[in-house]
Amino acid sequence: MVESAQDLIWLVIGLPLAGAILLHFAGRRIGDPRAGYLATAALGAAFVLAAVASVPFFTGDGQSRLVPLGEWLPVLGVRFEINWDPLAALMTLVVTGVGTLIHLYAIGYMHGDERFPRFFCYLNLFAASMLTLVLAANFVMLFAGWELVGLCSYLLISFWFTKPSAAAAGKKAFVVNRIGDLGFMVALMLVFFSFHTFDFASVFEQAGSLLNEGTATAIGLLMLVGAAGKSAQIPLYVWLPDAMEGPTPVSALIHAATMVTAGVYLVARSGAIFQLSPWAMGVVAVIGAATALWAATIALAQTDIKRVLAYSTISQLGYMFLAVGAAGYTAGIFHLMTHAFFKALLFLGAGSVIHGMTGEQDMRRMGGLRKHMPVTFLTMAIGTLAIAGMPPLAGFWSKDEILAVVFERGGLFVALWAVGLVTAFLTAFYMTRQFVLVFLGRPRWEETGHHPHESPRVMTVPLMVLAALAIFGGLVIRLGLESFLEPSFELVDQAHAPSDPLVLLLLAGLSVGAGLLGIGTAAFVYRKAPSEWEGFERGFGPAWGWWRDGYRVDDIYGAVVVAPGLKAAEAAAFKVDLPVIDGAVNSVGGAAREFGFSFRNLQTGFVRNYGAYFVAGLGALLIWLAVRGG
Amino acid sequence: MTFPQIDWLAIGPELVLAVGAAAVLLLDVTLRPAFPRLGGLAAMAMAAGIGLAIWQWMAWVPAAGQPLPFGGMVVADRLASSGRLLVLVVAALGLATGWSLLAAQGRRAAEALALMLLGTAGFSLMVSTPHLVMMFLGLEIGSLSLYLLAGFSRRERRSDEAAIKYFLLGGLASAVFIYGVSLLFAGTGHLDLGGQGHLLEGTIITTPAVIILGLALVIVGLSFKVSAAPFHSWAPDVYQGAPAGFTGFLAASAKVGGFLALVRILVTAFGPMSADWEPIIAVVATLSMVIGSLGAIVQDDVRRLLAYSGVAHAGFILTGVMAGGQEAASTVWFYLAVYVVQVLGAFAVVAAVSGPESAGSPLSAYRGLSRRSPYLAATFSVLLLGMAGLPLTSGFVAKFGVFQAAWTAGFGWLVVVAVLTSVIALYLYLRVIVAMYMGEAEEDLPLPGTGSDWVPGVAVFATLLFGLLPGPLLDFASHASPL
Amino acid sequence: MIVTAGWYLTLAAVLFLIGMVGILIRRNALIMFMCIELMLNAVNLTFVAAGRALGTLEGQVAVFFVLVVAAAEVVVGLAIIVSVFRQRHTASVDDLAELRG
Amino acid sequence: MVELALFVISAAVAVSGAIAVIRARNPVYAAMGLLATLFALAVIYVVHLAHLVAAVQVIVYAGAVMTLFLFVIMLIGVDKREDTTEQLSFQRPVAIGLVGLVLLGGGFLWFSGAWDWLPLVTEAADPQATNGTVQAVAEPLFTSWVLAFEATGLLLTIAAAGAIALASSRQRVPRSAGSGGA
Amino acid sequence: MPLLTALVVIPVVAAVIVLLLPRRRPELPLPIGVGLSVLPLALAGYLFAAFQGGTAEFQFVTRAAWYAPWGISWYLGVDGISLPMVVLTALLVPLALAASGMILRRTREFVAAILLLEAGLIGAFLALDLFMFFVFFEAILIPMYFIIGLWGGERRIYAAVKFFLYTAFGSALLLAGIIAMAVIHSRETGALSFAFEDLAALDLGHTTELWLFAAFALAFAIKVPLFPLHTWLPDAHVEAPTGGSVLLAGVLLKLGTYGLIRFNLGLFPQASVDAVPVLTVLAVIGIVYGAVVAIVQPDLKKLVAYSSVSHLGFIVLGTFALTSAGLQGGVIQNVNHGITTGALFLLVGMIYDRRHTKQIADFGGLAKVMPVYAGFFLFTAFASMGLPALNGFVGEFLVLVGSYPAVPVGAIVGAVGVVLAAIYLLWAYERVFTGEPTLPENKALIDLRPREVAVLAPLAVLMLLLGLYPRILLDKIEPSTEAVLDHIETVTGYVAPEPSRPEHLLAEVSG
Repeated sequence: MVESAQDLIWLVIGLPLAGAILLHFAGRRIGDPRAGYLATAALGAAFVLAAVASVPFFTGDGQSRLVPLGEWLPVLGVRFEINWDPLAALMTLVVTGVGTLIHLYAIGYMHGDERFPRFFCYLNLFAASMLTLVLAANFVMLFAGWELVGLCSYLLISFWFTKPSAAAAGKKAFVVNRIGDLGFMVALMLVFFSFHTFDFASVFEQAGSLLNEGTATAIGLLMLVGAAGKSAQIPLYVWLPDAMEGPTPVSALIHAATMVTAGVYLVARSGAIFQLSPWAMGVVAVIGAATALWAATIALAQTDIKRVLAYSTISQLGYMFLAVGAAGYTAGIFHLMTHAFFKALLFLGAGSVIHGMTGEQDMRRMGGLRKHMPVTFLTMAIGTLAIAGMPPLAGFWSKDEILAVVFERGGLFVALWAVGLVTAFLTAFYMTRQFVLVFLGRPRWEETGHHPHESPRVMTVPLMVLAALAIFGGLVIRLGLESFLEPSFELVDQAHAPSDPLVLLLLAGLSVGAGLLGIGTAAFVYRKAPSEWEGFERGFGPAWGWWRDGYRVDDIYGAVVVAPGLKAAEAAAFKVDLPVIDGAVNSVGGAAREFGFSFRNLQTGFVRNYGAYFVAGLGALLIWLAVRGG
Repeated sequence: MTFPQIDWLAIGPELVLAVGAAAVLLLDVTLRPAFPRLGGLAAMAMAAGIGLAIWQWMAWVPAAGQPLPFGGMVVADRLASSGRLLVLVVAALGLATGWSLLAAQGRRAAEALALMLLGTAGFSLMVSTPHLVMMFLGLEIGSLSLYLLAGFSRRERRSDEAAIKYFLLGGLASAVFIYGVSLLFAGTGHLDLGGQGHLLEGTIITTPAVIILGLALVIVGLSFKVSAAPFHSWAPDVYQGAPAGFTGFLAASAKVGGFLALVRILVTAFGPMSADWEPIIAVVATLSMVIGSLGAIVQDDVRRLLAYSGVAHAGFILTGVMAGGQEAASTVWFYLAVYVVQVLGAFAVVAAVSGPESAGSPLSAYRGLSRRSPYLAATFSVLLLGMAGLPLTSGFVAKFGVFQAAWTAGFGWLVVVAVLTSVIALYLYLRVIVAMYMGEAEEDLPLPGTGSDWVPGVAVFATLLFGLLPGPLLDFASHASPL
Repeated sequence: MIVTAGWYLTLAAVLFLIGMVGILIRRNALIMFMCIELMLNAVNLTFVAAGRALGTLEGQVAVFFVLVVAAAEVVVGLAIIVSVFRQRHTASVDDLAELRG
Repeated sequence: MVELALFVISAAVAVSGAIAVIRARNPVYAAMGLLATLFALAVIYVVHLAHLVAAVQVIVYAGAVMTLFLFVIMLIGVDKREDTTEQLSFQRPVAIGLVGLVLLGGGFLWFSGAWDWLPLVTEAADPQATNGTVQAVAEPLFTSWVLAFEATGLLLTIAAAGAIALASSRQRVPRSAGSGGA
Repeated sequence: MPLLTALVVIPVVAAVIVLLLPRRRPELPLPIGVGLSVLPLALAGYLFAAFQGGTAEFQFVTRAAWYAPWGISWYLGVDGISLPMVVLTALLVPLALAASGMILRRTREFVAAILLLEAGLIGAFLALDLFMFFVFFEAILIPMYFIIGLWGGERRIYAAVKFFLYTAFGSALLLAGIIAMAVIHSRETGALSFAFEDLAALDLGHTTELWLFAAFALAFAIKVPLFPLHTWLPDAHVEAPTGGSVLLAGVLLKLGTYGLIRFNLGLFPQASVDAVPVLTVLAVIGIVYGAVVAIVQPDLKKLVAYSSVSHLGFIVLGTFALTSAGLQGGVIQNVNHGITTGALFLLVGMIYDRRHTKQIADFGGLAKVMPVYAGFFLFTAFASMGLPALNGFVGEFLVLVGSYPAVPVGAIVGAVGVVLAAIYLLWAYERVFTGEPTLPENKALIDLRPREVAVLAPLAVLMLLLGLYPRILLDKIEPSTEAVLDHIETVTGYVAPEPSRPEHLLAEVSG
């Protein structure tokens, strides 16, 4: 049964894809909510299939398998081929598992939307694309999935396209991702140039022998550019906050749990290349740490419930980059998984709040929702604690693992570890701030006429399942992950946490302490009346404003990149193309006409002039004949 | 005293034309028949001439060394017979084009017909004689008839102007030509070209300066007749001022006569001196192509435009002359055959649009022609595209032949100039097409019409036929070699 | 001093050029026409002189034909000039410049 | 010496006549100048033993052609003195310059190549061979040149027909001020 | 009648039939034209099916002397490079006709012009005699000129004349080059010949070869159009009617790239190698420049036109990388661009038919009123910007990966064009389709009619098919492109640093 499940592994992609196709052509007829159930069922079935197919990896005797599906680009040796190994299996389980839950949730969340079936069509398509990405056995197929998830991200962010901000956000996400993809694409050129193949197996096996350090650095950094785009790292993270324009399940699924982790997956998958270049690894780690801190500070000052989560996601992704940059691939993947659980939970919870508040997203107009939305309150509390790294919740295990691994690397990495620690504090602070502002304190929404209510079962059930995962998932995975992933990382030298239990304990204590400090501070400040915590925020002076505005990076990009770019394009089109290039062409025609007119002027109508031309021609001819020497 | 060999068939076409002319004139004063009969008579004479020319072509197997008929005043080679054929076809189409114009001349129709017939005979002699004085006579017979036809209109003041300009400048050019002949005579002691290099055989001079001078003058004189730049300035004015019904005949016959005579002179007599005349022809060809193309693109009158285009075509044909030898004769003949048919067809359209006796055909009158007369617009377009040398038309084949011959002879640069100027020239043809198809007529005046609407149709048929399947005509042309 | 053919040919050339100048500088059509006659006469002189130098009669025979052509040209040319004059009352070619451009 | 004298005199007359043609204000004077040139050339033809040509020159040219010219001059107004000031800008200097160009080019060619040829031929020529008596000229004219001779018929027919056509064209044109036909 | 001859002749016959339809039945020509144009499509389909992959030989060769003394013959044949173009042409013509319902004046002439254009295009792709090629190459200008000039927009005359003259200028030098080659052939062998294989076998000498290469390349570069010779294209596209634009962008431009591959590479191997720097640099400039200029175009058609400049730059880049992948990418990108840009022009035409404007600023929020239309547009836009699984990716990816070894900087800069494509297409999409429809004219728009969907659907299917299963073409293309490269290698000894031929790379590294 397991064997045949692995043979049928293409169905993991095929099921959601079939769902998408079906919903595309017959969605309207299937209708709301059946379309949602259909999509959920498709992805759920894929989850079951994947689970069955990955049983051997759990038991520890699983062999990685390549399942060829067909030729694609013969001249490059590119096939459609599935690489079924533990890492892929793990990612598949996360994508299908969390995805199924979010699908289910979305049935409730999107209920009543006139394009309900289309939404699920896109969700299914996204799942298929994401699974293509993680199941790819070569870089081109991975790149295809990579681009396709970008497409789905675009479609889903701008799902409510009549809202100009949503449409713009979708475009921004795609374009910024494309900029990253440029790096990825050049990396692929280099890969092919160096290896004459795109297949993971041969590339990674030969990496040590065929790549020199320079090329490895180049490939690594270029891949990092791509990964930074997809995983919203500095400097390409700017699309992710805007992506919150999309429906909340989209934010949860794509912009928290799955798609954005593709960059981490890519770096982890390509560890065999990265490890050839300490330099590239270092850059990955530094970028990760910087992003973690940078985004965390911005998250501090956000007032939009989803934007807090968005910056939090960026920050957590930074953690993962820090981990894989420090060669802690397993730690990175671990955090990827736990983050998927609790961040999906948080997003869905936020969505539940938004749903309950009929669209309100400003935390300053919330407060005291605990009574009205008990399930959401509880699950969000778990999520908040998890992300704050409180033991024994999932976040604690993975974050602790990352910090430990980084610390163990020593040297520069200790500084990065410190950054991580600060970030842990900040994370705890802003998450608690959010939680308190939303659920505790006095309601600040009564004058707006909202009537908060708990969400329907179809939404709360996924919340509860995710909460359970956020509680127990960490420890469970912690126990088996390393050996589970062993076959996938056998080509790379992993960094490990310190073996000294005392050091481990100390590190854990520090990170938990940082978390507790953050929780405590935030709880203390934001339990008070709005005027007081507003005063607290003002106390930071201009810094708070910078954080609130995300360091005005969008404005800076607008002024430094977009505006000059547009100006340059306009100059090219209207100052170069029309007047210069086309002008040159037309002036050739104009010159011909000028000549023509001058001949016309010679044609005076006076016959004696004509005679003169005749004689002139004759004379010139004779002179020429004489000169050339009779 | 040696009597020359009298071979009436050798001058059969001219004889028929002369008899026809005489008959027309005599009948006119005696029986005074209605025009159609006189015209029919002229047409029959031309038809008979065509038949005789074809017969000559078939009968004369080119062979050097045979005594020439009439003491060397005519030559029985296939350049002559195919040249005659061309002259006669031009005449027949010219007659058809001018039919309504002739019919409107009343009593003067007979004179006009006689002028056409005799002029045709003149050009016919011109292309079939190896004797320079005879050539001059033929040239003058033809030219005088053209001067008169240019000024034939009784309504148009500008017709007179055209005639006197043509006459004075033509007289100058004729004088230059015959002066050149006299210098060649002084230099060589011969007046007949004979066969290859014959003219130069008897020469006793060591340096051919006088010959070069004479040759240059002869070339200049003939360049004038074919309206090659810089000796072209008469052409726009004359084409514009002459009665529309005669302009095609006027434009085409002078070109046929001039070019075939030029080819005969250069190829047979002066073949050995090609290094001397090639530069002259090359310069004249370049100037013609450039001036013709550039001058044409700013014209507002279709006839002036066609005149300049004719200048450019003269340049293209001269490019073919550069090939030298047999190749020059056949490519030039083919080009002429293709071009004159198109020119006559085009002027038939002009006559139909502007009125057969009109002087001037402003481009504005062609706006929206596609609606007023789809047939004329379509045929004119095809003919213009043919003149432009676009593929699928005979014009392309002709240009291609000329270019290829010139390149083979080593004048690649001239071919490059030619292809580039032909792009410039393309614009002028497009302008007319734009006016006909894309312009709106200011007022929907009925067309004057000529009743010769079939002429453009025939020209289009020939243009497309020989554009798609030029083989037979090319084969025919390949025989058009001088003795 | 022997008068060689070259002298005559030079004289002919001078006459020819004078005729050419005349065509360019005179605007009376009749006089321009006379200049053409002048040029044809120069041609005749060349034929005769060259014929003598070459010892052939061909030159003289050729002169006949040039003469005939000149005569025919005169008839045609004068007819055209008269025709123009009748309509426009001028024999000046400078007044005939409607066709231009 | 005789030939030299005759040459000098007749050349002087011919050139003077030619200059008169292009300089005279009155067309009649111009015609007289042309007549003088024609006679001077006739003299030279006689010197060349081209008797028939000389005779025809006098009879046809000086007689018939010039009469025709004078006739037309009378017709279109003998009293009209041409204003010889040049109206076309630069026409006159340009004309002279251009003809000078022709002269220069032609002369250069002429002297560069042919100068050594002319005396040579003069020595070799047999005067009797070119004695252009009527009989001598008539023989080639009616044998080897017979076709050209016939062709002149076409030429004259054209001239006649053309003149008639042009003359008749104005008969019904009311604006025509002239009377009668040529 | 031989198959290939029939492919050329049938459209001509169809055009004549259409022209003979009664003038008083203006509704007839279009459906009849569409019906008749299915015949060549069927033949092309048969040709595609019957074409033997795995060989570089010309197939279905038919040859008959046209004028023997000049060595010209009616000489047609098809190989892997021309086959896709023929099929593409035959496919796009019925669609272009079917989308021309708004042509109300002179319908007969329009349909006939399109059919004649088809004959010319197919002929040019099939011709193996350079004279014949030139005839078709040039003859195409005439129907296209009328299509733009008679049924075009405001400045149609300017655009038509510019198009005609500009391209004729290029082909003039091509003609000179062809004649020169034939003459050289006659000097070497004593007889003129215009046959492709005869001329390819000539030993030209380096200087001559460079000159001839330049003449050919200029003609084709104008047609492509390669920067900076592109300015006729936006004008022609903006003014041309929909059907004309479709064929212009879809097929006509490909004559340039096809010519570069077939003739420049085939006839002048050494010069091609020498010209790699020049042409790839121009191609890369064109990629970026065309895309940058496209961003700020206010007119949808102009935007698509400039995007063509960019996309065709990829083809030239791939071609002159002289690697297997690059060349295959170039050939298949010919087809891809024909399909996607053809579809884009169809789409712009459909909205133009409704609103009589193509200005982006006149639209907004169309996705709400025309969801199906918006869907097709977005789909095509993504195909055009090279989204994997759609056709554009296959070509561009092959080109980029293939050209990297030969011209690394070119490939990298060229990849920027992919980013820019996303910008101009998505920004245009945003402005046209998203937001609420504000203008009342836009609110009343009707979504696509079934007939229009039927026109677009085949193209959309092909985008997907070629994106996922490009082998359907690549397998037929590969032997021919390999043969071209082998020819270059045998003649010049030049081998691009070709990753798919690792032995060369290794040899280079070790040597």
